[in-house]
Amino acid sequence: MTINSLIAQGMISSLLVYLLTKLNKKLGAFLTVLFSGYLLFVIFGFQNSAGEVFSLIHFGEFELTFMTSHYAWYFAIVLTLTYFLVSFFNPYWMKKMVNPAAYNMLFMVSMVGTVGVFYAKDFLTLFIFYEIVVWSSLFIIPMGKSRKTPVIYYTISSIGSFAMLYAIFYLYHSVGSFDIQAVSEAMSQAPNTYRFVFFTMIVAGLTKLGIFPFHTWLPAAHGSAPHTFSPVLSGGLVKVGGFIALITATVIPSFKILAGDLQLMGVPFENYLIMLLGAVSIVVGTLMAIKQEDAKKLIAYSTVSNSGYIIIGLMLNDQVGFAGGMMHVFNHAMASGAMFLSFAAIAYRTGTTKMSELGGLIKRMPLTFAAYLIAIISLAGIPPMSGFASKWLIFQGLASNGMMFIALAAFFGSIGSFLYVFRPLSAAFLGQLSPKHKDVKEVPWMMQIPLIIMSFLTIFYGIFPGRILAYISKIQESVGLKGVEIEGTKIIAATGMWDSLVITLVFGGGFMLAAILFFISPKAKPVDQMNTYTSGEFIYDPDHYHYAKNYYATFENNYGNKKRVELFFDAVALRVKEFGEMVKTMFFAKSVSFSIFWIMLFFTLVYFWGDKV
Amino acid sequence: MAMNNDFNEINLNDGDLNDTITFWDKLKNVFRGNSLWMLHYCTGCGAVELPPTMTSRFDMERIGMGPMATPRQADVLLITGYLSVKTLRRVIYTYEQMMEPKYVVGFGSCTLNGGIYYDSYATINKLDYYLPVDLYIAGCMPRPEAVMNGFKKLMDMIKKGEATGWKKYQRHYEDYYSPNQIRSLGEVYVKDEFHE
Amino acid sequence: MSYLIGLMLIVIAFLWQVTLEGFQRKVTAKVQRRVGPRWYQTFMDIFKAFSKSSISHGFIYDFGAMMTLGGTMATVVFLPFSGIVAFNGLDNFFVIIYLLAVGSLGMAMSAVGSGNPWASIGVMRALTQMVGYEVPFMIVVFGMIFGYGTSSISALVEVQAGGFLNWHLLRMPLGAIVGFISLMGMLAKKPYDTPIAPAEIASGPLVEYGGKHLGMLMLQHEFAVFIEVGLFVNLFLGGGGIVAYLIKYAAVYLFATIISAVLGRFKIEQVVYHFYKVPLALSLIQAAVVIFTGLGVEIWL
Amino acid sequence: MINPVLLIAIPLLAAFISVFIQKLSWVLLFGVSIFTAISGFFLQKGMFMIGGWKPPFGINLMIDDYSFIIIIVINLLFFLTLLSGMWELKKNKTILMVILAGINGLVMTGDLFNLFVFLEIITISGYILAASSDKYYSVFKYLVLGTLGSSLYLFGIMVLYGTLGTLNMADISQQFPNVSGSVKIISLTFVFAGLGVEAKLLPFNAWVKGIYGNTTPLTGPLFSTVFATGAIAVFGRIFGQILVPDSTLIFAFIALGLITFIFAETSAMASKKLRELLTFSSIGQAGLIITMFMIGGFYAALIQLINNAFAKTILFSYATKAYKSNGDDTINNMSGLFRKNVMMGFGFTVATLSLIGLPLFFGFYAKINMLQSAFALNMWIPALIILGSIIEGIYYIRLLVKLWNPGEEGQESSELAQSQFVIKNGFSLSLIAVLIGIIFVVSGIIPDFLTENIAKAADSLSDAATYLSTVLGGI
Repeated sequence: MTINSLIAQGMISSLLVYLLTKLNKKLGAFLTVLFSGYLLFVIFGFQNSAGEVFSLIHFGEFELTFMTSHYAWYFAIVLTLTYFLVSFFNPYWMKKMVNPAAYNMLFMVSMVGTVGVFYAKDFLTLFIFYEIVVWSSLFIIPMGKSRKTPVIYYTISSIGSFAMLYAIFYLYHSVGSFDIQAVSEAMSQAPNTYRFVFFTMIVAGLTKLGIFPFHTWLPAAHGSAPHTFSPVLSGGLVKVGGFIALITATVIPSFKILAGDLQLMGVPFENYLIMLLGAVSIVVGTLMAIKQEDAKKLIAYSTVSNSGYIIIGLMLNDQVGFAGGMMHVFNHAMASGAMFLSFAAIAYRTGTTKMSELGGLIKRMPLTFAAYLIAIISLAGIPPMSGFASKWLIFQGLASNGMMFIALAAFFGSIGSFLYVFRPLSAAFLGQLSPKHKDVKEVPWMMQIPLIIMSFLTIFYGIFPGRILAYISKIQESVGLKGVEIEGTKIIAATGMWDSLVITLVFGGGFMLAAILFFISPKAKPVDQMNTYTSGEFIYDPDHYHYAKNYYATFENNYGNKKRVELFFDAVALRVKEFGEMVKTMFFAKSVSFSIFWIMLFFTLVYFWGDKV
Repeated sequence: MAMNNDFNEINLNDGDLNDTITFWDKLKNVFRGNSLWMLHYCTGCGAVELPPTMTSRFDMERIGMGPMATPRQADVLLITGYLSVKTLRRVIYTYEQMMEPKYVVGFGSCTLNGGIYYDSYATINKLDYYLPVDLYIAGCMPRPEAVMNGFKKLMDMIKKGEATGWKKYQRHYEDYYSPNQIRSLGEVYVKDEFHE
Repeated sequence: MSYLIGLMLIVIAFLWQVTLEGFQRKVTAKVQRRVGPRWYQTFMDIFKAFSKSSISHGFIYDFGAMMTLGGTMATVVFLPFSGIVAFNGLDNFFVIIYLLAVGSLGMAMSAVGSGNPWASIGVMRALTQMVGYEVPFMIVVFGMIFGYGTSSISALVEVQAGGFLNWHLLRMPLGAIVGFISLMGMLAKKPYDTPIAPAEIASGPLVEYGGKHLGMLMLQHEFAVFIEVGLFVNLFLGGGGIVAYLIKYAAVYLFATIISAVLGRFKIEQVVYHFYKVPLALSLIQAAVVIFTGLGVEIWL
Repeated sequence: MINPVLLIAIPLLAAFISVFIQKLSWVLLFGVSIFTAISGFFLQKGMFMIGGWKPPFGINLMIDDYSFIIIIVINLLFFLTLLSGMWELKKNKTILMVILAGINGLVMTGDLFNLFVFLEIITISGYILAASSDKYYSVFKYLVLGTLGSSLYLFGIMVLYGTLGTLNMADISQQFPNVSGSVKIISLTFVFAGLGVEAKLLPFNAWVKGIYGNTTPLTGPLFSTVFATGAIAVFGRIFGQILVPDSTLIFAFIALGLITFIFAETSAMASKKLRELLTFSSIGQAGLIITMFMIGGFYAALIQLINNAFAKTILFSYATKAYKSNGDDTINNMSGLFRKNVMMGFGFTVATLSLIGLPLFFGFYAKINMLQSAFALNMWIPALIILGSIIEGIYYIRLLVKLWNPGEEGQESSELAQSQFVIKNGFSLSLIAVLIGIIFVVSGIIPDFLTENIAKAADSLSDAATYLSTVLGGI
């Protein structure tokens, strides 16, 4: 199987899925599961392939080609895995979807598109598939809760993608080739061109990752997309931005080309600027996530924050931090995918994702709870889940370079993540079970599969992060960096090491000790959750007795409630519209005399400067 | 309002309630006797005697006692004064939320016989009908010295295994405490959170 | 072998810290002109708690209690204790900080699992406070890690060997001040005892605990104190031999106690505001001094 | 091989006949339209003298690769317009045949005054057709501006005639570089302004809003595709080949084109009615294509011209149909309308995405070509093109999202919130929409099968020498 035929198959089968879904809703949805599994399987076979070239089609005078590489495989496998796991939810949502056939088709198209992005040999192919991913995901979002957010998504996304397009053609104009390899070689002679291209091209990555100040679309779109697509958006498609950043800064080796530039804390100032943006988005994402009432919005803001970690890691371009950033791509895909999926499961059963309307669901949906718990432990970067490995590497990378302001943001985001990940746990799963949800059941077995697999992967790679890091070190070597050092389960950085297996064993031992202590003590008597200390007062209504609204009100008071970036973008949009209205009144007025005036003005101006001809 | 003669009298001290039998029991009682955490249910004027008992003047902590915020953590329920029917319900609820072994100390004459409120329509006279009181501290009000003395006595009782009110409550709940409680409280109709 | 040393460390931590807890209560009492409890009072309290009956509000209530104690005991194993390191080279600062968070998470989960809103409020306050104290502390240590090129705590202890002039307390005085204020926050001592404020929210996360659950949480608290004070002693006072370590430990702990004995309690937003005003600024200054001038690491009077 | 004269003569003849047999006039109209649409493909290339006078003395028709492809496109578009507006023909059949003759002549003619005549024919027919919408004030405005434009154009060629003594395009293009600067400026600006009125360039296009904004299923596609394509093609011919402006003046024209593009796109962004939005989009596209002609990117300009023309056929047909069926075209009231006619929705969506220039559709090929040729000039023009594309994308996506997904903001999208609107008589439109949609997708993946001829046309436009030798070679 080759990449080009895989993509052709994907495009054709997306049409097939559309027709099948028209015939039978469930059948089409099952086909998406089947095909995404097949795609995952085939992509998996490319694990060790690098440098194989496949040609897709001639596009006018250009040729679209694919090339396998280690970094492409890594991203592709993360994405297809996310798509595959999420697709298990599809069959159950067909009844609730407004346009299931289109949903399934676009789901497939965007999945195939991501593979195309990662395996692109040249920038044109990359851009084509990037845009395919954008518009195919774009049309899924309005099937959810909002008709405005896809427009915001498209606006910010197109700012990024068109900036990239501009950079691509600027490169083509100056280098004469779209080929990434050729460009990367040519750039080493032309740091000035590269500096411009770096900033214009990375905007695409930043917008897709949701880095400040382009983060506004992300919570809006992820929070209001259909429940089954939010995990793909957050766990998967955001990583496409990471890939663009990787291409811009690492595959085209910024650390070599810009070595002559001003170096800030060990990296070129260009990279440092992007890292600062990442740091700001960590802080903004964290602060905003803390105060969301809707669980999906909360997870979406946490994505903003975690994208900051990814971009910081990637921009470090060193042995340790880069590996951390790359590994965070996987960790965040699994963690945020699982978080979104568990809330999709809740929404499937209860019909809401508002935390204040939920509560106590652990008794009804224990498996969903377990998946969510494991995901948040990983997202908060607590051992022994896989999230700790990547955060540890990023911290070490920052520490060895002494980037204290970025470290400040990273630490703040890391501790702040305890706050926001805990809130849905507390408000939706723990606490009092609302009488409304007394008869809620665990989700069907097919929806449990992805939750179980994601949890398993999170734990497995938490205990053996070396498995992923070994592959990442291959990637690092292929782009000219020093590979991250691993010894068995020990992960070694210049500034220290840790052993994931030992931590797990010690934690397990501690837990066993505590359990022994627990079980030799007198047995506890189970009581109802309403039987709690209430100063002797009698409580009858679990809904009123559930602490879920304004959870961190006291903390939020410290930083207020102004969405300044959103307001700024709104203001810009308003100005554009006002300008349009002005054009309408000035050039398309009711009276003809206006246009006579303009025509006269045109002639006057031309004749003023006419003598210069 | 139930009068005293409405209550059926039964022998509450039947059987052997002393739990200091084995070595482990004795050891446990040593710990329990040396660390008494107290939940004070301050209904009447008696509460004013507790701050000097806790703080520098008499320093309750030196014998291993301390105030606790919730019944789950506490060992002793200290009832410092008269109980109206409405507060009795709360006291019983609070008592039932405590962890066994748990002890009740009646504080002042109100808990013994109603004190100066003995003929009020709204107060109960004898706490022992409703909760198994291990120790009464008589007086109106008892001085902090008396309080300390009472606690010391309670500790001795615990170490000897004589403070067995909680076992009485378990054993005679059905035939004694529960009927007494219901008789006094009547049936409660629940309207909403704040109205019964 | 490492695991046995770890077990030994847990036992030492238990005996030493619980004893010291008694002394601490005694010292507080002395400051307040009381007699105070006997030194073994805390042992009594803990054993009594385990002897009592208990209630369970469901699976997560029990599981969280086990997780919090287990996580904290696991952290004890990784902390260097007067030169004893159970796992050589693995005593990483970030590992300790984040493994300690397992305990906090377990407690938070268990407490909220009880269904009592006071527990939720207490957890909310505890997490909010955590955002306050962790960041300045981590920034200070970040400076150290950059300065010495290692994040292993025992390595950071070694660089302070050779006399008290090499202690970070004197080499990085601002950092030490921040570290101490953060330590007060970590220990939840007044004025930072907002999360457990017994008179406000009925002891917050602990509101529903009784019997063995309470016993386990008390144990967890003792272990956590052992780690937090131990971190300060290792990072700023240069660790030392067993006797020196224990003396330093006792001094730090009792000093914190004396300060907290005379103070009132902050509101929770004041806690965050307070930590982000002076300590954070000081920690940034300290880190900047270390990173940009090397003062305190390479250059020293 | 078909003589190009027939493309003008037969419609005119048919128009004449139809005056006498009104009942069969629709047969004549469709017959003529089908004939021209098919015969466009078999047109004989080369130069044709009218009346036996050799150029530069007589009038000639010129069929090179450029006018060949424009003829095909225009006649196809005209046929599609008829299909889309076949319920609106009423008494306009004769006029339509005249327009067909005029527009064919406009594209093929090799004489500047002859061009003026054809221009007058179609604008006057346009006034009549536009008046069928009962918006007489707008039509009056069109009349005033159209007349002004024609007269400006006439002034321009008068100056040229006075200077060079000829009106033949080939002859003028040969002699034009040698005339003095001031004559160049005067003649170029007059011709530019005159054609600018028809080509909808910014200061000259005040009429467009009233006319395009109130179109019917017939006039909508007719004006926005057939007229627009013809006018822009003539623009390209004259300023790309015949009267090539000097470096300074060309920047004024390019600036005007780009201003038109950006300004019109922002106006479209501020529009709430579908037809008004499409109107401004058309103006913007005209500005963009003219800019491309001005900077010499003929290939890109032609691709975008064709892309825009076919896309706008569907968009305008749909918009005018929706207005016709419901008496309203406010976008907010149309939410979820595509759910009722998926085929039209498909065509509309594909056309829109192609217009924005998203990959997998033909428009993307146009966009990369535009950027390529813009980058050949400098770095700012591509930046402005991209800026305009972003704005264009935003309002089109907003439109598509609204039309596909019914539902209150903050609620899950559901059929319950669907608009009450319906589309009547939509069968032919569905057919057109699907057909063009499929062509857009296929040519978006494999553009080669369309672009071969376009490339030839662009070559012929930039190759003035061949044009001269073809026309004047006979002397």
